[in-house]
Amino acid sequence: MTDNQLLLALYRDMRRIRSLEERVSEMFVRSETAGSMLHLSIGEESVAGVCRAMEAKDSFTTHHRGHGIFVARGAEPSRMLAEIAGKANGYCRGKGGSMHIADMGLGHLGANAIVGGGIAHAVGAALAYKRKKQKRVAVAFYGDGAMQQGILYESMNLAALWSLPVLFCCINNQYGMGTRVDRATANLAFDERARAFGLAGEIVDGSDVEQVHEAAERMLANARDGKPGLLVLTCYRFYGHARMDKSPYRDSAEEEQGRRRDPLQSARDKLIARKGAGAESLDALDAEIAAEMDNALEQAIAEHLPDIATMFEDVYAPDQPKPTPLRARLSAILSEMTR
Amino acid sequence: MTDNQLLLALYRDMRRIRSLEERVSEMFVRSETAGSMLHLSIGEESVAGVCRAMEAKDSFTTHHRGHGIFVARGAEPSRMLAEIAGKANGYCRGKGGSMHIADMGLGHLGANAIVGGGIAHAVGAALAYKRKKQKRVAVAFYGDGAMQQGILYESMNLAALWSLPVLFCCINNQYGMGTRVDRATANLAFDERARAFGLAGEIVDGSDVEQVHEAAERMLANARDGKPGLLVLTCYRFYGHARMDKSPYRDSAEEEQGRRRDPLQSARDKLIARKGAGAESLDALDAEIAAEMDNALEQAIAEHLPDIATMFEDVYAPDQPKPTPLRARLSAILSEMTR
Amino acid sequence: MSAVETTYREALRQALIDAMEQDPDIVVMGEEVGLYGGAYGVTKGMLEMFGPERILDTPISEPGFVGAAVGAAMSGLRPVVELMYVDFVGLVMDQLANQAAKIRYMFGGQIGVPMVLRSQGGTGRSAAAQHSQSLEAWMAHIPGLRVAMPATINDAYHLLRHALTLPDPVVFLEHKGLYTQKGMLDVSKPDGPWGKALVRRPGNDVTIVAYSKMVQESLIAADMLAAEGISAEVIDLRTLNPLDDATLVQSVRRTHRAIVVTEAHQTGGFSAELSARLHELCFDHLEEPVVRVAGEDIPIPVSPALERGSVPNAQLIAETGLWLVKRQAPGWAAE
Amino acid sequence: MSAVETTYREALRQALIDAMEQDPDIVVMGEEVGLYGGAYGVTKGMLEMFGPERILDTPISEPGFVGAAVGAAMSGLRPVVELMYVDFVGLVMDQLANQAAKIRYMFGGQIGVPMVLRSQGGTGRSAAAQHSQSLEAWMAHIPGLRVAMPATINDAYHLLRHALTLPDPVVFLEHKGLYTQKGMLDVSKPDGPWGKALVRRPGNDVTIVAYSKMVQESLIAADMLAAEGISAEVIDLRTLNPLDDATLVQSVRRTHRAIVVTEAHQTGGFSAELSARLHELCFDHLEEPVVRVAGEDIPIPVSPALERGSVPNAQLIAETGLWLVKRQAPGWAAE
Ligand SMILES: Cc1ncc(C[n+]2csc(CCOP(=O)(O)OP(=O)(O)O)c2C)c(N)n1
Ligand SMILES: Cc1ncc(C[n+]2csc(CCOP(=O)(O)OP(=O)(O)O)c2C)c(N)n1
Ligand SMILES: [Mg+2]
Ligand SMILES: [Mg+2]
Repeated sequence: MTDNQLLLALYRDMRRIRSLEERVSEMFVRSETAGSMLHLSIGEESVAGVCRAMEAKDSFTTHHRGHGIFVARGAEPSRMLAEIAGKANGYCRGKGGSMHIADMGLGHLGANAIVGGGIAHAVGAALAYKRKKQKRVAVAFYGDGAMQQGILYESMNLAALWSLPVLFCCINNQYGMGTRVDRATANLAFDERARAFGLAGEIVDGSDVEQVHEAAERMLANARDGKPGLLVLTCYRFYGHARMDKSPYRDSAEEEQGRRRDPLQSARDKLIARKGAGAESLDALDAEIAAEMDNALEQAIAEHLPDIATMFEDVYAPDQPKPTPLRARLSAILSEMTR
Repeated sequence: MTDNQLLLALYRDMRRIRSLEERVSEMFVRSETAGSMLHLSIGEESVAGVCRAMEAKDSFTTHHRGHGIFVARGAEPSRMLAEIAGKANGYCRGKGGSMHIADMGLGHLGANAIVGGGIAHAVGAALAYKRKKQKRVAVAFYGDGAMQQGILYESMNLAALWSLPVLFCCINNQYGMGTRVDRATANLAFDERARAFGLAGEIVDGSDVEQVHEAAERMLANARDGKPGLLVLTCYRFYGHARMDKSPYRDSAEEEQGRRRDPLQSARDKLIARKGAGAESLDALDAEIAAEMDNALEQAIAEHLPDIATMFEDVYAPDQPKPTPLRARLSAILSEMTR
Repeated sequence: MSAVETTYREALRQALIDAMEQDPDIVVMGEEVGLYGGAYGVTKGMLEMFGPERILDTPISEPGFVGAAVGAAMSGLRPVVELMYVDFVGLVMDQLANQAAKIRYMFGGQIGVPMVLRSQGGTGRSAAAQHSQSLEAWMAHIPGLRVAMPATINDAYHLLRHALTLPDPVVFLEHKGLYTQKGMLDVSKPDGPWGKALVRRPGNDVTIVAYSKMVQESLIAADMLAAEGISAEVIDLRTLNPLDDATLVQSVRRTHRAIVVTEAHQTGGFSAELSARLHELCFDHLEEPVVRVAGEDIPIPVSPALERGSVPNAQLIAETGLWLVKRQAPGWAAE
Repeated sequence: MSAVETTYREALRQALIDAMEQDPDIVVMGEEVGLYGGAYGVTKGMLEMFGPERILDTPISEPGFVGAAVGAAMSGLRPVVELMYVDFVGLVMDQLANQAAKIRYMFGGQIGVPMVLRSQGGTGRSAAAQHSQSLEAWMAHIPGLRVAMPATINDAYHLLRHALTLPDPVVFLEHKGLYTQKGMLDVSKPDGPWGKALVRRPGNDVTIVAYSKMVQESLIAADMLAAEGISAEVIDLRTLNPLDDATLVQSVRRTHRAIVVTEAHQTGGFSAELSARLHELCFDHLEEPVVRVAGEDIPIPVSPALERGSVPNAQLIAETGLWLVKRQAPGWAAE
């Protein structure tokens, strides 16, 4: 693949992410989502650089802002949106929702609503791969806020100590909810933290997807050889923390500047400048993707909600003792009465 | 104070630590301790260098191996031993024991049986001092094993972010139970971890109490000015993890070499070489301390055990609702029966 | 001073402000309590009022900052820590249960840990399995921790004020479904003393015991039951520790029937403690067993109808009451 | 194969060895499980047998390595994690209750987390407040977690073997006071199926329900009661989840009286769940309320006599039984 072909592919990945997130937002406006805890990854599309550098057999865990990562790893948009809407055919049968999307088929070991909660799972997956002599890498995606969770450093130490095929990927979008990263962090050089724990550490410009891809490819190769690392993508969270947050804690000048760090726009500009693609063909691509996502949205909305009885399924494996529904318990107690 | 006077004082502190620990061991052999979870700090006596550099108003938290630190901070040996024996007049009324000795009067905010459990308390104490504009420092003492607990890094980040007067003091005795530090740690340069989190970091030779004292003085002064740091004392755990552990996981050659890193012996040699004290006067000092500790031991053993009813006290403050003893509850239920 | 209408959220906020004005040692700390004003807005505007020395935004380091609060509480401050969701308490149970709760005891009474850990739980926002739980049973099992769960606007204020005078650690659990509810607050008149359960509605045929949001569901259920000619007494527990079983016992010995309602999972929930105590202490006065109406023993699903179905509501409480008192089995009763 | 005499510790060790020989995906991980052989010696010699790829000594990073076990369990391994003391579970409740327990559910049934978390609790070693607790109530409250607490040597082996075949996470809680106890192990003959409570001693006058070490105290109490002419039935719960209330109910409907015994603090403990269920399901068959004999609601003190006094023993169980059945009040009964 030439550089331009790669960049075009990455552009497509990123456009699909943004396009999907716009549909999530629209679905919320149309009151079709399950709840309002919707965290959009607009501005962070260059994670596609990491995702494309991964191999098909690699796996990953994500955080509450993980839609984009999963799209770039091959998610079916309609099933994602269905899950976000709490529908029966969503990735998790309408049980998990936006913050718990997972798909074992695509190596998605799960989004997580606990900040830092999924990081150690990637380490454990890597442990399994190493033990089973599979040449797979597990990638833990998470935000800058999770850089302050202790479990991350326990995980890093374990990964380095055991030479595990894992890549820690921090999406530093400058904010953890309303807290700018420098208000939560004494030393912003996150790469130093990685090195102090015996890992490789690199910080890359998240508005430059090629840079992200290049670093990810290198670090994934190292990880595959048992040299884990931390890759930090510096980017900007374009919108509020969750869909309804209007970010009153930051000013519009900052936002404007932040949104100039647009990985999508910069990829587009480069493609045109490098004659990798014409503006019209990119417009056509965008339109094609928009149609795909519109379609997915309508499909998700048309899907049906889960049957209430399914609520008792999946607590344990199907062949195992199940939870007793409350009404069954009450019946057992109270029907005694009418003796 | 001249260098020699200081070293003599430190020698005395260290001898008192070792002498006390020997009595703990003896008390165990005499079956007079409450349980066998007794962690001796022999080999780590140079913590006295940190303790003596602290001011009277400074406070500290310790870990399960904290006897020595407390002795160097002014503990009454007989009350310590009484607590270790579970006696009524022990520092904690026989409720805490070896792993939970504390004394608010001497600024001892508590030993802790959870590895890493007390570290954040020192950070919180420092927060209180800062807010109350008291020029006090809180010192968190803990072992190399706790360097792998996530809460330490959360605590370091908080301390650095808030510029708190706290000193992290890691006693690296090379072992966490049977695990040598290099089997638990990917990168042994713990000072790098501190710096990566925005703190000062220094590693000093724990067999040289003067070096420990010098570094501690400097780092405590910085901490007092809101520049927290991590001071690592490299030393060797002379004996087993707990009193009964015979350390089958390490060989005697290693132990022999480790025990050559004896801060007490090296202080003694230096004192004699520098004419800070003669061998006889040191012997006399040792004998005086031995007598003090023998005395403390006999006193502790002679003390009485707590009254069983005291068990219901101190769960809550004295003026607050108390727990209902089980027998009182049973009485309330069963005496109804004899209606 | 007389009562004014306000919200649960505002009442909590007012309690914090009034307490902080009186006690300079109170500091508020937690994620987003300052600039953001609290994830649920309870601390809105307080950073401006009290400054960053007393309203501390923390990094996302729950064990670290709860641990720091413990140390601060031992050193002259009275921290109010906000844990954004009670679901995160799994990260801090060591600091809560092994440290805060036991320090006074382990240290032989030398010192206490006067801190308040505020958090919120419950369903109602399709926030899924890790943001919708009711985990009070964990804390209520640990000696040394007081646990308060206000159901009313007036209690939100007064229980929090009282918690902020106590010498021991208090876990103060709000409900995400109550913040916007309106009601009367009289800052000069608590609903009742700390540690006392209150009869929120008197009745004779059955006692319904609840706390937090389930008090409201129980009151609606009592209305429904009244329409069926059943007089239900509704008792609000208010605090789980101290636990006022005397008030419950008094009621149940009179009504001879009881339902205990919690949003938390039934198995191993605090409803079991209440049921056990009532049976132990009212056995000879009971016509029928005390019945628990509680959350299903399943993680909370995200899809709204499933989420709603996983926890009790007024209808279910009323149906249970009707069955218990009048032996009218509901439609879902198994033959 | 016939029964051989061994210890609880050895039975557990044998179970791990036998399971690992059959299932190459089992790995053991935790602090000191390898070179040291386990803090209580359960994994002694296993590093030599299975090598460092399957017996993993971990750093002191409980959340990290329990989290890693969760991920490994999702990726083809079957980890057995040793948490040295159940008292440390406060560090890992997020990984246990929010992650391991809920992953199958949140992900719509796509995958399970077949891991076993082994730990040990209880008093008896003057190990003080942070090393002597019985915290099973926390785990038993969480849907998705199976909880086993073996009382006998044979169960130590067979319940662990069974746990190591299950598709869902199991919390397997041993008792530090049982490790050196001797008894018979028959590797070819489980005491009974997983999830089934067992009558350890049949009787007619009162049912004593217990698990873990309290089964033994209950059996001694039953002897004492027999001397007083009271026939006590002792039931061993074995697993708290699944919870076999049917066996308990059957017994209590026959004996008409029950005592539930746990070492854990009484308030909010699992004894409350058992009491609630028995009352709910046996109400009309009970002569007297089900009574809980449980740990005091205080942290565990270090001084040996206080420590012993803080938890139930055979004497107290027997006294309670005597009072309950024969109305003979013990000396400590309040007038
Ligand atoms: C353990 C935990 N603490 C707090 C929260 C609440 N919370 C959700 S997202 C978030 C901010 C996370 O910031 P970051 O990690 O940078 O991710 P981003 O939202 O920027 O993608 C917080 C505090 C949580 N879900 N889990
Ligand atoms: C959270 C926790 N995990 C494990 C233990 C068991 N444990 C007690 S001491 C110890 C080793 C600690 O090593 P280190 O921190 O180096 O202190 P040292 O014993 O060397 O003084 C361990 C694993 C514990 N008490 N707490
Ligand atoms: Mg962020
Ligand atoms: Mg050590």
